[in-house]
Amino acid sequence: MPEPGLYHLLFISAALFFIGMFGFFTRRNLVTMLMSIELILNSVNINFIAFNKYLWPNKMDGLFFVIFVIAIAAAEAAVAIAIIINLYRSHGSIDVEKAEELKY
Amino acid sequence: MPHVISIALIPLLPLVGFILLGLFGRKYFNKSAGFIGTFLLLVSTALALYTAYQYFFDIGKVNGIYQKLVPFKFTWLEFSKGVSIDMGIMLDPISVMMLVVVTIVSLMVHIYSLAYMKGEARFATYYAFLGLFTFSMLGLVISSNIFQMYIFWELVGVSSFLLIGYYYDKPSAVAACKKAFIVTRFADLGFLIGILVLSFYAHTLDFNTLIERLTSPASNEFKAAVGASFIGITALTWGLVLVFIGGAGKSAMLPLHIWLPDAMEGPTPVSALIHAATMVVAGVFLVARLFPVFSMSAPALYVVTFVGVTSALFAAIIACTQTDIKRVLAYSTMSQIGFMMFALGISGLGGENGLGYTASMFHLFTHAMFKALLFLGAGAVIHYIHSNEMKDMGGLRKYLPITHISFLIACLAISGVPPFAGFFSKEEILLAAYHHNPAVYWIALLTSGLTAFYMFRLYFSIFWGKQAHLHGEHHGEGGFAMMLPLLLLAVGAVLAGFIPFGHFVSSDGAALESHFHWQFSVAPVLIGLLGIFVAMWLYKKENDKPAKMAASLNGIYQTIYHKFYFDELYIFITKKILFNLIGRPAAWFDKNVVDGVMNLTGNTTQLISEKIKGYQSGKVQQYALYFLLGIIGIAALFIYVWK
Amino acid sequence: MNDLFTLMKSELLVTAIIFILLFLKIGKGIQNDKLLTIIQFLLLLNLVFGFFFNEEGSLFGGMFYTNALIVFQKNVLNLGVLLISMLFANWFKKSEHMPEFFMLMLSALLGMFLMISSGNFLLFYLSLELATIPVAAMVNFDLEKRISSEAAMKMILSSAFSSGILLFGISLIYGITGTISFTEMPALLHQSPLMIIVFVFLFAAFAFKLSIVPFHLWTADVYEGAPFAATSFLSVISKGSVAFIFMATLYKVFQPMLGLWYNMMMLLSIATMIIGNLFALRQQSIKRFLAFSSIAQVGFILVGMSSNSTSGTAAVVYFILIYTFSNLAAFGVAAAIAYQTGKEKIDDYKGLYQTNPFLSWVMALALFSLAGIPPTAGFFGKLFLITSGASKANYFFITIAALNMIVSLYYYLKVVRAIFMDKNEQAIEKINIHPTTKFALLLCAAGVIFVGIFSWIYDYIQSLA
Amino acid sequence: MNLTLLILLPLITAIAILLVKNATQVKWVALAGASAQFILAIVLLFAFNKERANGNVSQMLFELQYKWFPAWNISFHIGIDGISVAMILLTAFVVVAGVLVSWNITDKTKEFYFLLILLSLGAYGFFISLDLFILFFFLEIAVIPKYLLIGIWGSGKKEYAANKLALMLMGGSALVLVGMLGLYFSSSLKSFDLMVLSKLHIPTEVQKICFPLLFVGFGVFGALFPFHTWVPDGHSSAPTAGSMFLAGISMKLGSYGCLRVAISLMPEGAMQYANIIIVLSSIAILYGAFATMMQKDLKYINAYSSVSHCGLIFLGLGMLTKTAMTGAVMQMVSHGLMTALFFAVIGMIYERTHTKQVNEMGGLLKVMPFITTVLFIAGLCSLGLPGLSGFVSEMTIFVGSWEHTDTFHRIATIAACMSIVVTAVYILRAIGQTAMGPLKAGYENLQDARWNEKLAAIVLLIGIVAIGFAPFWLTDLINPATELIMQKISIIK
Repeated sequence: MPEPGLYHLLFISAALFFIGMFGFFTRRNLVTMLMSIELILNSVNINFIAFNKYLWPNKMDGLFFVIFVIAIAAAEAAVAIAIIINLYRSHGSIDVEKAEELKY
Repeated sequence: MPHVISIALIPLLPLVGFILLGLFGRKYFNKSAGFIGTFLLLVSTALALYTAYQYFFDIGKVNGIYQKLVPFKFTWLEFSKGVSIDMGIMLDPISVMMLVVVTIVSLMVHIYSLAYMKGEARFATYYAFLGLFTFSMLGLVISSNIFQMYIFWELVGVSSFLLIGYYYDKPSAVAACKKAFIVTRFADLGFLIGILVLSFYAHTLDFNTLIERLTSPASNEFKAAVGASFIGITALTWGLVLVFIGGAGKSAMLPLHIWLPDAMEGPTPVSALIHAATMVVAGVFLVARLFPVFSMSAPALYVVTFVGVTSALFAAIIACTQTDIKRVLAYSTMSQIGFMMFALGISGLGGENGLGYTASMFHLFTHAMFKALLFLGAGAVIHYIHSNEMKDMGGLRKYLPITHISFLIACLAISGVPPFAGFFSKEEILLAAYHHNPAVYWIALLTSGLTAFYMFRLYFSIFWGKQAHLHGEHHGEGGFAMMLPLLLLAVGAVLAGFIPFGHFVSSDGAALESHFHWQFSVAPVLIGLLGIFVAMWLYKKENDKPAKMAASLNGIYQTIYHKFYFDELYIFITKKILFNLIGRPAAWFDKNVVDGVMNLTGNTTQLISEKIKGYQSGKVQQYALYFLLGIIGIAALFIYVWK
Repeated sequence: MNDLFTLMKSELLVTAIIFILLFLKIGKGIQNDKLLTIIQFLLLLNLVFGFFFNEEGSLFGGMFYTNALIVFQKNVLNLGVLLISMLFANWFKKSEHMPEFFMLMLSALLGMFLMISSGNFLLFYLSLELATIPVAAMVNFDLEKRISSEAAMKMILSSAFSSGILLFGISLIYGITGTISFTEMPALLHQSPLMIIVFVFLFAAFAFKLSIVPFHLWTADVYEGAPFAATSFLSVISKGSVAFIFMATLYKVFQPMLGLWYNMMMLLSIATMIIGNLFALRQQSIKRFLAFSSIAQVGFILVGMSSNSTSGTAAVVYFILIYTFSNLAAFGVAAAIAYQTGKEKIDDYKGLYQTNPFLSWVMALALFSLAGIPPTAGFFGKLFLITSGASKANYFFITIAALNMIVSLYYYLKVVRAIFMDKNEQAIEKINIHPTTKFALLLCAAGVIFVGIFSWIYDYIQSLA
Repeated sequence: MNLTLLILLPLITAIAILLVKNATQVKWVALAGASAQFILAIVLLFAFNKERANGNVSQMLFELQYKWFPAWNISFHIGIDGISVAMILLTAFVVVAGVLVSWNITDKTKEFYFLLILLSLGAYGFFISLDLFILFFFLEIAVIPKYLLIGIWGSGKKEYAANKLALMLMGGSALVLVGMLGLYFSSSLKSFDLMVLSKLHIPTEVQKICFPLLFVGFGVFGALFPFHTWVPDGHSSAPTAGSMFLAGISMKLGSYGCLRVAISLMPEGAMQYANIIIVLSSIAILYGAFATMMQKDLKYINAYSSVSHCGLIFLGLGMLTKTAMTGAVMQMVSHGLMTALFFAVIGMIYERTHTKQVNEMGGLLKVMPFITTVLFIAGLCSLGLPGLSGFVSEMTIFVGSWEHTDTFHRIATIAACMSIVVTAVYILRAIGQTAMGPLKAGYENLQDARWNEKLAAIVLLIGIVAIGFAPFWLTDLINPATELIMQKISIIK
């Protein structure tokens, strides 16, 4: 079977990216939305890795970037979860549609 | 050269009176105001007489020609090179003559008012206004600059406005003064534009220069003025006609006369001063002042003649039907001014042709005397009877002997019965007319007959006819202060005619022999006497002939009685057209359209902001969606559309 | 190594303060108001210190870059934070988690410092996140309020989303150019459709932080829900910092694509001004109102940025300095009123002048400055933005901007009208203002008046730019 | 003579007002400040004439230049020519009168006077500034005080009026802003300095764009038809002093700007658009006059007549002849004084009768002779009676306009002349109904003017009469300036 090339990977990342998008737009559950964002970030990671491997093998920027992205994602998730919990306390639900008082 | 200060003082003293009384009169000398004003005017009258003497017999004449002297002038407001308003003094026969007339009549009125206006709350104000008027009128007659004349012209207008509206709490008086001011103002618009036209071509506003430039056919200015034409009429004619409109307005010529009868709402002495002797002849004076220029344009002169004649006749006819004695006098004034106007209109420049000019000025002079006299007499009557209406009067000759005599003299004078003043002046006018234009002559003849008729109708119905039933207390003829002017003016009315007027005032300054043909003057005199007898037959004894006549020619009588419905016409024009067709739409447009646009923009903004609020839906997912769409949209725009 | 301490002094200082706070917190609890004074004092030191030993230079192989202008920008931010710490004293004293709040705020500030002086996308991304995530926590600080948590949720989610976009863009640009350093990039950029897409991605991320239409939608909700301190931090400090770095990247990194981003700038700034104004027109809540007005203000900042010149840079920095004063003053007044009476509606301000002349005048000054009316500084700020924007002689653009000033004036005057003109029997009672707050308000008022008149301030900035 | 005094004096006064305690002190401080300005203005007049007499023919006298925002090469550049002097005098007169008239303001006295003085500060600054930037700065300074004056102390639908005024004026200044930026970038040496700009020739296409922007922008301030709609509402709902300042001073800012900036910098643009200006202004003259005839409210009457009279100003400017331009400037001064006087009197009447409706008044001459007499004089001045300022300026404009020979200008001129009749109509109607006629019931025991009101009226009257009786001093002041402006235009002609 053929060795997967850059385009395969880019395709996967693009797919992930838009799946994430779709998830973010459609899911009601805040945690799920958070997870879809993680998907987006992961698509980005794949991008970086792929570019790094195929296009600029001698520049490690992509790799480092990925590491940092993962770390940041974790931090972001932590804070986000905390906020969601707080929201659950106040609203008694983590349905995004329950939290629409601020508008117009 | 005459003494400048002494001349300048003639108008300035009344001005002093005005300022003094106007500012402090009410507080400090409400009683003594009359005497202050009268005294000041006495002085300036003396000065005027002195100036006149000096001018006519000493300095005025240079080898047989009366000069136009400008002893003094200074630039008051310069518009551009050469075109500037100068304040100056100009002495020539007519201005000097006017000085005399104005000061004398004004003095008479001042004296008369001492008694007539006694006890008025605003006594001081009254004299202040009189002072203002006298000042403006004197300033007008000695103007050396056409714009200076316009300035005083306006001032005269406003002071007449003030004096007509003296009884400001009488609605009729308020209406009258507004009417007077606005109508004359409208005419002044013509005057103003006329000035603009003339000055534009003459490149000057100074009378002497202007006349000189526009009368010498060689000069470029004249060529330009005659060369340029608008709808087939030369600019010169336009200018003159426009100026004449101004004059017609002040002199209550047809069709701008409507303010004059109403102006009788003012105190009677004021009517005597302003609306009989002085201000209303300003128009005549204006034309006379510019006469050399007028004589360069036949059409302009035709206009003057036509307007003059028609006004004379028209006013005479109306006067026959009026019952308010002051209105009768007002219309007769209008008629007499008509005489002066057409006299100028038919006159030529210089020598024998100039007879009309001289005659007109002469008539102006005599008319001032007897018309003032008539008004003051009427004033005495009104003072006595507390009414203006003929029907309240009758048989007053035994109650008011002096008034009666002087009034009679005045009537005779105005009817042109020799040897009274009116006879001579009117005679000359008719003579000029006869030589120049027969049609005018016949109309004038008829008019003078009518004049005699309505004057004596007035006379008889006041002093003869049925016995007026007198009620309330009656305090004599108003004492010395009122009688003195009557007597003096009566003397004037008798003697003024014997002045060899042509020697002093003539179109070209050279002396003009007034030659007297008794055979010519038969017709006018007869006509006059006829009119008098008719009046006597109708009105001397109380009877019902007049009523019958009026009834017999009802329609015509009504038309005339309603002054040919001129007022109604004007009301129609102002109310219906100006207000409803222009004013109201303008106001509406402003309120709704101009304003509306402004408010509309505001409201639409509000509306839009209301409409688009939905995008701020509060759904975080939608926000993200818009986010993405924004990216895609912008990217698409810049990749495909806006490279 | 001395180098590090001078170049990174602002960052180090802030870090130090954070740690001090941490120790104070861990150690025996000091009661709030004493702690607050300590913090204010530290921040003051920080601010003062910021003006000394400024050097230009870069560290870590160009990852961190600083110069006098950048230091000045950091000082502006420092000033803002100091003012915030004073303006909302009442609230800080009440809340039992005050030190945490400051730790969050300061770490966000640290993030911004790093962001401003970041020399490549990695540091930029990191610092951006560092500048964002704590703020989300700050927004949620009114723990008992429903809207507070909702706002926080919206903020964290949408900012995560936008950082996702940003990262995607960065990854692609890395793919295209093979570098993430600001200095190497310009040489490698060329305008291809892919590049345009990438640029739009990055642009959108910036736009999100700056709340440029159409990426602004989170702004109003978050501002409204957040406590005043957080709101003002968001609207002034974080906006300012992002504006700085945005400008820097545009001018430095994306210089080759000038034609593209000028048009984009113009388009979006017009949209931003209009939309911001239209929404601000109909707001009742003062926070929301200020949120939208600040969006409109960003539109004006873009006008200045679009000039792509040093004068533009100076104008933007100058404007943000002024904007800090005016906006913080407005928020301060609103907060002072809200803390005591809980009233946040514009209609509640009716007749405020009868009871609180001082607050009214400060508010009026602030609003006039925001509206750009002389002699307040806002006038100069706006005028210079527009002037530098006009250098391209793009009359259409400038006219639109100028006309938008009218609309904005309309709604600013709405508040002024409520305060000064409308009669109201149950007007807000006399507000007793915390002395430090009062002092801060006076400071803001002074800034609003004098920063404009004293032209040397602008000249100084110009000399830096 | 240091011109900065003109700015410092109001500034100091304003600050002093803020510092002093009670209302009476505020009033006296304000009055002191205003009269100091007054004296200063008079002194300035004499200093100016002296300088000219000494043969100093440079366009601007007493020039001063301080660096301000050198980065944009803006400088605080001030100086005056005859026109500015005339406007400064006008301002001084109106300010004193305004301060006096509003003597018995009880509500928020301090703020009221503070704003008044601030307004005067803006006006002075505007009239002396020779740099577009500071010109604009002062122009906008003058806006907000008006807004607050109307909104806080006004009457009727004040908030609507205040908003309208502020927004329209800001709109105007927005246009001005764009126009002046256009000028700024038009030349290689980026400069806002009027003197510099007037030296160098601005490209024609730039003029084509910038002239309308600037002229209309300033025109909004000067009530140029159809942008006059803020005038009636603004004037009628403003407090007395407010309307006096509005009509007396701030409308003049507009026309002055049109002359000083638009026309004198961009003669070609002026030529380009002269006919449009003439058409608009002659419409405004007649239309404003006719609209006035329909008004029942005294303040509206005066407001609309202001539209008509300001139309005359623009006509004079649009004619582009020296005489007409001089006339326009004189009209600015005269209308400023006259309308201020009018509003002052209306305010006095309103304060007593509590109505501005003419048909609810009558015979007031009986109970308050002084006030009505002044009303009368103001009216006469407005309808152009000789001996009062109105006549002089109007006539100058007419004569100047008549210097054009073609039919178009002639018709415009005649239309303008007609306005004097219509003016007479509405003025007399108003006065006839208020002052004359039988006294309406309930007004029997109204008081006549108090000392401050008398003083205010007299101050303005002095101005009016001084111009009306001796216009030559004013023309001699203005002519050299207009001469210079016309030179540029005639070169292009």
